[in-house]
Amino acid sequence: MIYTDKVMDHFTNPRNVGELADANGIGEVGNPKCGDIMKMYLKIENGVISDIKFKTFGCGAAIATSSMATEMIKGKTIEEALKLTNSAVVEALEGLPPAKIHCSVLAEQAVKTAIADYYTRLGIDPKPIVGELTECDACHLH
Amino acid sequence: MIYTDKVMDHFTNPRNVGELADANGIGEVGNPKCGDIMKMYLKIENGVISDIKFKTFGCGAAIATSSMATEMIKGKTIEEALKLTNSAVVEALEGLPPAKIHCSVLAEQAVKTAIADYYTRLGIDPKPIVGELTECDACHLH
Amino acid sequence: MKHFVYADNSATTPISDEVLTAMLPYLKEGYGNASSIYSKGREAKQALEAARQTAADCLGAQPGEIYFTSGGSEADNWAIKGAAAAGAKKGRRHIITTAFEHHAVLHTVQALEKQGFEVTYLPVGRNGIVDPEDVKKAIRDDTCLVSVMYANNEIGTIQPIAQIGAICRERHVWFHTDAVQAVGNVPIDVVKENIDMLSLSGHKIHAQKGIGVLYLRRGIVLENLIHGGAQERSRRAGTENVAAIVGLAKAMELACSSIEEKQKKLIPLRDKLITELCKIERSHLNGDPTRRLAGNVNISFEGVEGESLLLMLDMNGICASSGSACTSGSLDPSHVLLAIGLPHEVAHGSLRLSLDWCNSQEDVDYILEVLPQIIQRLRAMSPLWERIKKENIDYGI
Amino acid sequence: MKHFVYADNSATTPISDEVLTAMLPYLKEGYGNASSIYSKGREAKQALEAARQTAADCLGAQPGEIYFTSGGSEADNWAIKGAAAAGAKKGRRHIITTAFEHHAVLHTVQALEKQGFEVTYLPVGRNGIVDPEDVKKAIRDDTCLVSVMYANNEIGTIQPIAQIGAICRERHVWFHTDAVQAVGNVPIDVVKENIDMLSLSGHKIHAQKGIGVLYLRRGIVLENLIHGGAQERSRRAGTENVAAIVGLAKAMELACSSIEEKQKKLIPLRDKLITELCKIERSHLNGDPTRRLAGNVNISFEGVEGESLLLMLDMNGICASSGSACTSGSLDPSHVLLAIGLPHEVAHGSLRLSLDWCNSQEDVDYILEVLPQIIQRLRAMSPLWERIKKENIDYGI
Ligand SMILES: Cc1ncc(COP(=O)(O)O)c(C=O)c1O
Ligand SMILES: Cc1ncc(COP(=O)(O)O)c(C=O)c1O
Repeated sequence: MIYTDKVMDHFTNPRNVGELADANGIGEVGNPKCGDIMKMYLKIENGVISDIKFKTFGCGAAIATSSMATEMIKGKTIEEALKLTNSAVVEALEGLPPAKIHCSVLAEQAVKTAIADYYTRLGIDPKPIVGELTECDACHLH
Repeated sequence: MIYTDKVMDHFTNPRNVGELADANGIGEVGNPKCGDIMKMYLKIENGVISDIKFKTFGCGAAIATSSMATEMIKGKTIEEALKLTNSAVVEALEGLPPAKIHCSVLAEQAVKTAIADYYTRLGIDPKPIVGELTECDACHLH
Repeated sequence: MKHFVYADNSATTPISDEVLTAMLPYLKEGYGNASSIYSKGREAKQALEAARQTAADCLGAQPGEIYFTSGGSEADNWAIKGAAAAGAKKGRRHIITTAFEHHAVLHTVQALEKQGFEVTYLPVGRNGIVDPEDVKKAIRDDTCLVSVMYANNEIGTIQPIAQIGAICRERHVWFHTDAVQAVGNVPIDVVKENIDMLSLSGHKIHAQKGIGVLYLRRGIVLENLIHGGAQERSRRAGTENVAAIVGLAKAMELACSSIEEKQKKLIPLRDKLITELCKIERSHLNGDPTRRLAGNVNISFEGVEGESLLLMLDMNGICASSGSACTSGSLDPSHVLLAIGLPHEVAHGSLRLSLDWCNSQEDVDYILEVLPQIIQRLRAMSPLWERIKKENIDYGI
Repeated sequence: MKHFVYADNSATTPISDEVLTAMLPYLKEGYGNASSIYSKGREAKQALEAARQTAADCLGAQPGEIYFTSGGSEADNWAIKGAAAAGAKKGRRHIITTAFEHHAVLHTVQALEKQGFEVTYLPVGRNGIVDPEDVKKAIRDDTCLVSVMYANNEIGTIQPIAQIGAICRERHVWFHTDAVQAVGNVPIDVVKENIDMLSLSGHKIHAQKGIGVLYLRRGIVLENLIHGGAQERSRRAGTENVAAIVGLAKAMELACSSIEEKQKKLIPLRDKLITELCKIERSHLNGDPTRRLAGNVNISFEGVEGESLLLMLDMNGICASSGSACTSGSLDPSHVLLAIGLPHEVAHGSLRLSLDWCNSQEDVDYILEVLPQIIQRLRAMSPLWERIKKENIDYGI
């Protein structure tokens, strides 16, 4: 597996690492058994993601996609953030090895899960807005 | 296959090559299909092999064993010549590759066949003296 | 200058100067085909047969029992498929191996399972060592092969091969051992240890990649894996790679004559690493602490994922591995670590450091300087680590 | 100085300077395992994939269709056994090949015959060329594979591969060609020629021994011959021999870009040898005079035995072969020469001279000076020659 310079940059210097004490939307996806957990902390103000942090347990691509995803939605509206696709993350990273595409799916899901949590906290059913969140099936345990 | 120096010497400078116009015992063994024919010419005087020549169509080992066999029995009595075994030829050549041992058998048979011819020409049944001469079975045609 | 530490010698090793020097004449003017009759061919043939003698001597074997192959994987495939085919002819379709073999063995027996063979995978326990008693119990009347590796490639544990060999000989079952990681690290005598078949690979002992040996005890006849020309006494076709073979023989000679010296050098380095790294909170040594290769360190760090650990080590000039090199790109944690009972989440966070002649006390010190910081950094951004600490998770290892 | 003429380039070739130069970095500091994640490994991987691209380009293939093997023999075995196993799953157990394939093909199909496959051996005629009509006629509903070599290794005849490819494609039968002798001598385009599988070997084109390629058209999935690690997209296990692979790619690049130039150089030399040697009494050119490799001369001399001819040539510094190099030590005459209808006694007296870049007009002149004398000398001591002359034997060739 060979990562692009962009991936290596985001792996080496991940943007927005950490936790947000005052987060009002938190999403965690992945499974330690699979070797990937992403946790995103959102601070949403007036429908805008004013701050974002992440913590990731996972491979280089998992860390880099988390970092890139946070960078791509920071300062964006919820609507814009919900449009973030895994392929946009892959593209922004100038590509990922085929075996690592699932990390970008995880990053997309982490964002959506955090937004869903934001709505849930507000007493709003997130499903009509965020859609159904399915378990990532990239990891097939034997 | 790697030949000994002795084999290469007898191959390069074979002793007693040619025909004997006044031969009184000639033996030919082998089969062109197998890639080996040895023909020996003996001049026998007073029970002694006073002269000997050979012609051989065959591999390096075939030529070397013919040459060595002629050298080993030249000047010897018939009795002594009949005692020549293929392994004595192999030993004198300081060894032959396993796949080439059959050449030494051929050389032994060529000598015996020539002596048998000598007796036959004299009207003497060679069998009790020389023994049964069987076809060499080293070459198995498919 | 940036530090560079190559600590992945179980993945592959550089060709040593002596080996390359031995090879070069055959990469250059000594190019003759060893089957050719003229002097250039005969010279190649002589070099080939001298190499065979050397290889045999290193194993306590006879030259006629040595077959050169394209590496450890081919040797394993040939031994196992060949023994299975021979067994099947006598109605014996049961194979015994272990759960933590190299994939060259595991995937081969799995292919045989699809063809109707039955395979028993022996457990290896938390210490990564097969119990000979388990072999004894597993042997059945229809067992055609026992294949147990000599030393494990990930956790370095050394198996009781002589005992297993004695059991198999007594029961008249062929015994194969994948000794790819053991050669040059452990003295091997195929006769004393009752080994019927043994695989080894050049690139683990400073010879070229793509060359190996299958030792086949006199009397064991296997169907060819590669049919064709009459090379290797008609049992392994293909124009002989004389340069690589001569190099392999030189490498075996050097490796097998310096085992003690190597152990003397590496064991203190290994043990220093183990001692210091095990001081890191929630770290676990994998495999028996003493019955292991002199250069092998394998430790799991909870809450950390192996690939990012390796990448950070690489950025600091340290080459290491996590799981075996062959399966990088895979999402699955090492089958070896699962076999010794690690939970998936811990197996993911494992590191193998494999030391060799090239390594020094300075390397060890440098690793000990860099590695704990990396672990700390990764744990600081790991939600799993957060959870482990918060919930005080006990993986029971 | 004594003359030295290497005229056995179909047996093997020296590694060229360019190739060795390309290899050396990977025999030295570039030793990383191509499956390793750190930079030393990634660099090796990059070199490997660049080599795959080059190899693909030379054949008109895609990189994903190139599998590196340990040589021509392994590639042949894998293609044929793999296709047979795939065929058997669909109840197709008939294979078509020719009577004059290399042993890597012939012995493989013979092994399959023992397992219940049926094999049709197509005739090749006195000129050593397969008639595509014969292929067409031989194909049956249960045919799973047609394997016809691209150029014969003994008599150098080039087969109508594109026509055979078209027939096989039309009938939906997999087509394999052993192109070990053709690569670098004949332009090859696997797509245009409808080739499904193609074997080649490095050491015939100035790369190392022990490295080769199996081209597998996209969509063709064969059971592994060598199971194990995930190398070669999980289809051929074993740590990649990066040095040899990089060298092979360089060799293919050089060979495939200089085919015309090579033909321009070698055909006049070849034809001079053929013309002059055929002036020797009772000598016979084997194989088509023009549809043959630019450097191949194969002539039978009645009344002479091949091995002694070769030894005498060797004593004069000339390296040549009789039959193929792989079977020296055998007592049987070449199956190729028998397949084109030579009687045994004539087949025994055959000589192959195979020319390449290293050869010159002077070499040809020297051969023409030495060879007739040797023939004369051997005939003078040959009782077979005596008989041929006396009985004026006509072998009808
Ligand atoms: C036509 C042909 N096929 C296959 C081979 C086998 O190739 P290798 O020696 O690389 O296994 C050869 C040469 O030996 C050959 O000439
Ligand atoms: C234990 C073991 N067996 C087999 C192999 C395969 O050897 P090779 O890469 O030479 O095919 C390896 C290394 O890759 C190994 O460590």
